[in-house]
Amino acid sequence: MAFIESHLLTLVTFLPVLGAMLIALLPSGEGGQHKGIAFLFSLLTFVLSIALWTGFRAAPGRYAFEQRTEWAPALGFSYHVGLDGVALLLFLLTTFLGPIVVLSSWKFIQERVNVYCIALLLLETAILGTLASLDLVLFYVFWEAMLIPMYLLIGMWGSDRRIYAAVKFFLFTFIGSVLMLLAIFWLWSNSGRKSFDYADLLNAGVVDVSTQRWLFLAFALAFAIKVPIWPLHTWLPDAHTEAPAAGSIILAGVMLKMGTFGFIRYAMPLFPQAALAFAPAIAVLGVIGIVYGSLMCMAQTDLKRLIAYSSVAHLGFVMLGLSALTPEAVSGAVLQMVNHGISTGALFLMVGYLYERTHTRDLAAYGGLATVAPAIAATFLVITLSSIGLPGTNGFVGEFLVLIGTFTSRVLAGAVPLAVIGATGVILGAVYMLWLYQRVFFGPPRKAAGHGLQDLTVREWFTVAPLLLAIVVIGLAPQPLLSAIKEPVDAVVQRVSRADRAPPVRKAEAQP
Amino acid sequence: MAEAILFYLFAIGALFAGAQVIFRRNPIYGALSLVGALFFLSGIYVLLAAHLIAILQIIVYAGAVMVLFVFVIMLLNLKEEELGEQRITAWKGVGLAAVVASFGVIAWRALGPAFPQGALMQGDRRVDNALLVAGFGGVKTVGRILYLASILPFEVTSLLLLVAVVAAVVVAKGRI
Amino acid sequence: MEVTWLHLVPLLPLIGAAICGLVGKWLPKSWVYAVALGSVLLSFLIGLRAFIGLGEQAPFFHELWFNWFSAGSLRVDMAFTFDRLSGALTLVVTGVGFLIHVYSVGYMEEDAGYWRYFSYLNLFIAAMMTLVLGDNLVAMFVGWEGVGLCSYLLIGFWFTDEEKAYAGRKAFIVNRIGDFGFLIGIFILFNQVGTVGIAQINSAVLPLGVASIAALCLFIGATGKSAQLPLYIWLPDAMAGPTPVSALIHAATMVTAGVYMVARLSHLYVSAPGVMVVVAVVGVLTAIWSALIATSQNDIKKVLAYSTVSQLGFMFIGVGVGAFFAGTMHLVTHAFFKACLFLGSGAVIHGLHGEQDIQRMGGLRKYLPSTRTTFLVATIAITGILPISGFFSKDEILGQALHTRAFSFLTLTPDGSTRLTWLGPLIYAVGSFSAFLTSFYMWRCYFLTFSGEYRGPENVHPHESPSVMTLPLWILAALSVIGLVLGLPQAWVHGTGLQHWTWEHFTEDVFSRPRGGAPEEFSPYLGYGIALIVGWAGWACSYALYFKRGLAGDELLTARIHALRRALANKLYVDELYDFLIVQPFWALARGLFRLVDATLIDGLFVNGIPALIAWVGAMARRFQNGDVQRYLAVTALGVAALLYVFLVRG
Amino acid sequence: MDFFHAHQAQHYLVLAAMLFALGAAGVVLRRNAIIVLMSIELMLNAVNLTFLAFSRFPLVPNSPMGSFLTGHAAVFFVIATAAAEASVGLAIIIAVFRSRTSVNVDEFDTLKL
Repeated sequence: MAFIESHLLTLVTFLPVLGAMLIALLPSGEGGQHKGIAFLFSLLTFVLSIALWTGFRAAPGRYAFEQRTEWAPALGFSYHVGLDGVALLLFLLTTFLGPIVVLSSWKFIQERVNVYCIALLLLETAILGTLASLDLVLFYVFWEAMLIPMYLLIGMWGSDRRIYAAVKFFLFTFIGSVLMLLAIFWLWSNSGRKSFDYADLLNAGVVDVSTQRWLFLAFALAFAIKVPIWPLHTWLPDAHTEAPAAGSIILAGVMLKMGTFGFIRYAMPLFPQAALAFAPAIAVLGVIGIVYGSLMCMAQTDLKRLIAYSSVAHLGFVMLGLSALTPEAVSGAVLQMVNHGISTGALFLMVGYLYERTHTRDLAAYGGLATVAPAIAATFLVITLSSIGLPGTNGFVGEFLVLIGTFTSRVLAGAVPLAVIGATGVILGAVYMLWLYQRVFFGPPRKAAGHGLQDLTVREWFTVAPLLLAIVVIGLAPQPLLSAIKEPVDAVVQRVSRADRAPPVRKAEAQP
Repeated sequence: MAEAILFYLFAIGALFAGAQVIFRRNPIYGALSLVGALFFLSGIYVLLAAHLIAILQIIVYAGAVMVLFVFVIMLLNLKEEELGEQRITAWKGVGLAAVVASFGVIAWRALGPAFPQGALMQGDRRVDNALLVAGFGGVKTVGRILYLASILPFEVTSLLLLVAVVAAVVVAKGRI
Repeated sequence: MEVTWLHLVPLLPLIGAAICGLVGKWLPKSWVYAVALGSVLLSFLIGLRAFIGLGEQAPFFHELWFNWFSAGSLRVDMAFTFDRLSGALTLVVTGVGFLIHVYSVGYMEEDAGYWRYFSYLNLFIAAMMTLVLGDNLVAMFVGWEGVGLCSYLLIGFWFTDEEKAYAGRKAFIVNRIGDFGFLIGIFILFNQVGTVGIAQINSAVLPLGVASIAALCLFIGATGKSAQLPLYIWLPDAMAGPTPVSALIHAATMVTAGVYMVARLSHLYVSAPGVMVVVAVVGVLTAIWSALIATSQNDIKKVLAYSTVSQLGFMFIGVGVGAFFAGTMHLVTHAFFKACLFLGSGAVIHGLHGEQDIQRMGGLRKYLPSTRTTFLVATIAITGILPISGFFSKDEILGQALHTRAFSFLTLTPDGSTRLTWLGPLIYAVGSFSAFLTSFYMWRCYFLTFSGEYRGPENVHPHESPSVMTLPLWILAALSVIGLVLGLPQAWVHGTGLQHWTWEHFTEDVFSRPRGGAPEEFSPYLGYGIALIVGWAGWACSYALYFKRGLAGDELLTARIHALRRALANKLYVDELYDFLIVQPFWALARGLFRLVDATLIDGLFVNGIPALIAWVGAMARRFQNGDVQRYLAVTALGVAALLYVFLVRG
Repeated sequence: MDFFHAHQAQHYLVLAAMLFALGAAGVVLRRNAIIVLMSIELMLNAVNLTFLAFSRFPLVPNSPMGSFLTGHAAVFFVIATAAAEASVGLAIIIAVFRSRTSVNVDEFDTLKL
């Protein structure tokens, strides 16, 4: 037991890989078995990750479930994992969505099922690893490892323009991360002890402010593309539109969060002065994302594309919150990451089910679905409300904290107008989401409502119900989540917002 | 003096035969001219005291390799119309000009005053003839170099030849 | 006094909503009724018990239910305060709400979605109670948005009709515009005071500028929720919902939330006298604007909707001139008589199988006696031709406006020569004219509906509603009469037992006084006289036109003032104007931006442009790689020659 | 330069350059792949000649004898490699001739993409 306890994080992280290996050993014809194993393992991963939640103890400057094993000591990198509150939340979100994703594609995916399941499981491990890493090489490896399964998911099981979307997705994200790799190398050579360890790099700091800026930009570009921040967002609608539902759920649910997570974990604490200097710019881009993303939603005729653009708007809130550098706003931003994962993931899930039934994403074909499929309509309504941030659903708390935190920020220049413009997202969100809802579900039944459209099946209920539950529970009792992230959020806010007062002192000088 | 006469004899022969190689339309004449050129060069090698290489030149080049060429030419047995017309393009002109320019540069450098007048020396004494007596360029001295100083390249070369043999068989056979 | 049971007031209806919504479809009908009605009744009883308990030793009840969320210095609690104002409103909301629940049992009898309906209705009561009881602005905002959601769901209840669904969406979005203002107001106050608690805000010293901006932002929220200019446009469309919903949400309770909020934050508003002017002016403009439109509407519910907007305008006059008690008193009495009117109209519509056009009604007094009587009482109340509840509350507002000192110290010019002393009397004058119009259009509505001869189609046989529907009507009519107690002038009741029941006395400690001070004592009799004259004048005009002539009265009016009436019938083209000025350009902007920026600039130029450039360079380079080995060799030879030149000649 | 008496490197180097130029010209000018191959042999021989010339007349005086003979070793390897090259080259020519019935290099351009 002691072994399991001390290696719990590693165990949870790599459990999906074990499942993937099992699937690879099975003959390829047996689709059901593959899905079964994938489901089992993702469910097991989730169950085990609950132990992470219950066993989590926040402590300043410490990581829970920390584990460190030498990997290449001569080169200065090691297998070093651990969780802080922010990573824990996203970690749980990932494991939570895992079984849902597998279950959601049970019927839709009938070709090359084994490859599909393996890709899903490997993707899960890559994401979990990215969150758990405390070593930059490890982080980078997992970071890039996310790309491959996702690329396959879009490219192999996507719809018509999948190749274009997959290549666009790959190139966009890859170009960004290459610069980040260079910056990581720079940090390594700068760190005195020639170490890739996160804590070492954090302690070493970067003294020269202009160097900090370049490094920050290199990191920020990689993360900004992933988020995505306007104007680097155009891969997202294509990727979402063409990806299968499961791919969209993971993409929106957790992968985009890797970008914002990267900001709060790496780009901001490692380069506090640069982060402080660039905060207004990022905040402005975030606000542009909110307004612009919302406007884009209004111009769409494709269901999935609309929701993809809504992600741009929602993540604009996250970026605004992160750059406001107040505890309220950053907490709200982190919470908003989780919320967006749940609500947009759920939206894509529902849209996936609609697509399975109607085989069209064209809004013009939809209408009157509430008459034929009341359960879909009801669940979709709850998710829509969460997406537009209605109080009582999870979406409200995050948005509210971000906006109020931004409004009261003393650090961010122009905080008040930014918060006010950002708050118009509340109106715009209602405009496009309710327009979408009315278009799809209200009115007389149109083409897509025909063919004896089936309401939610039992299997589908099992995927939707946990999400609905999460929406309501987080909406009513977000405090446990906020308490968990308090420690790292305060640390980041302290470190960055005070960066201009006391420049980081290099603790360990390079040994001759 | 005798060396000079022999040198010019061989040199003119080699150049003439070489010109035949590239100007004869029919490759069979080219091949035979090349054999001739190789013989003349072998003579020049003797003048340079490279006796072993001269022998190898005749055995390996003029013998084995050129037989292979002739064999292939016969095998293909190209007809007159298959030989194709010589085409002169602008690029060929450029290439030729570049070749001539290269030659000019090398010759200018070799014949120029700056070129060092090297010779085998021991102390201040020219010792070439003495060394020649000591077996310079013979089997023994070259063999020592080959098998002692460059044993690895030698073995790699043998491996290369093996690979070449297999490759030639695989490529030319079509279906094994 | 801290208590632990206050959260039950909103929680019980919430549980009821959950039960009805989640499993109501499979429950027996009577169970759904029991759950829905029972939960609201229990809430009402708890509220009643608490209300009786209010007294000297317990001026208010407070409960910290749980800490909802906190981050940094922000702490948001789910906490409730039950004082005299919120307590009275609790009784109104749950009481009227319960009556409307009862009424709905009859009204929604034949609708298959009744379980959904009751779930929404219960959810509404829960949200409204959160709004009323919330002790901080965020909790209040929860209710604020929650009632908006219920309004959206209930307006679009019959969602297969695209127009009704659209009306719901319009209501939600217009409300959201207001909510945006509310949010900003919260931010400003949090930034200034450091907390979102209403009690703390009401005791904080607020600089004029901050208070003004915050109050203005919150008032934007109020104009959205309470349908004031310029955001009133959703309310008439909201009549697409079932009629009991119109009665509960769009007349009695939800739409008065804005008035309640302003009254609740009276300290903030008196700290910002300039905003008080705005509130009062918006109120009076809305009152006359919508009263004008109401005179020319033919849909019975639309008439009542515009009437509601107009009455809300009166309430805002009240709070705007610093007479918070008068505004909130009208809120309460209006809840009684307008609910009665709406339910009455619902009974009419029910009795006529869905007919809403008053041109096709008439003579219904014979067929629907109970409905007619209660409708008559409520009409008297709203028009104020006899001194019952509406008369007193409306006249209190107008009297306070006439004598107000809330902004008499404000100046328009820097030298302070022009003071705003004339604003109060002006509001009084315009308000009185609105009251005249109110009387006119309400009596028009009454006469066209109940007097004269039946004008509807032959095959429709009007019938009285079942007693489950008429009973609430009678109770509400009775309340409309009894409500007069609230508004009796102090002079009449001084020293009697009734003194404690008058609203002014009852809420004495709840509200802040305006900066200019309360009006000096004034005699109400002149005001009463004018009000009676105005009311009867409206009645007389209406009587002459519609009682005597029936529909011909409208034709007569149209013949005289053709253009004006057409404009009024078309709601003064405000919807079209907004559509042309705001909505269409906005969608066009979205589409244009998408095509220009996303598709062309970013994707076309930047994302696909760079690969295209690379491809072009590649295509150029490909011409060199034509597969001709000899050309490669020629180039190689050139390179060799160049290198030889560099190394042998130059080197 | 003394044309008749001086037994010097220059003679050999100029000859090598001429042969090399001839070979290069053949490679550049001729279309027949066999002749191209033979021209390459000619160029290789020119290189060999250079090696041997420098071996006999070293540029750096006072070196031990063995170091000069390295040139001979190089020539040895060149000959071996040339043999290998010729065999593979001719095999390729045969294979190509089979599929395209031509030995003209300017007709072999399918590898360009």
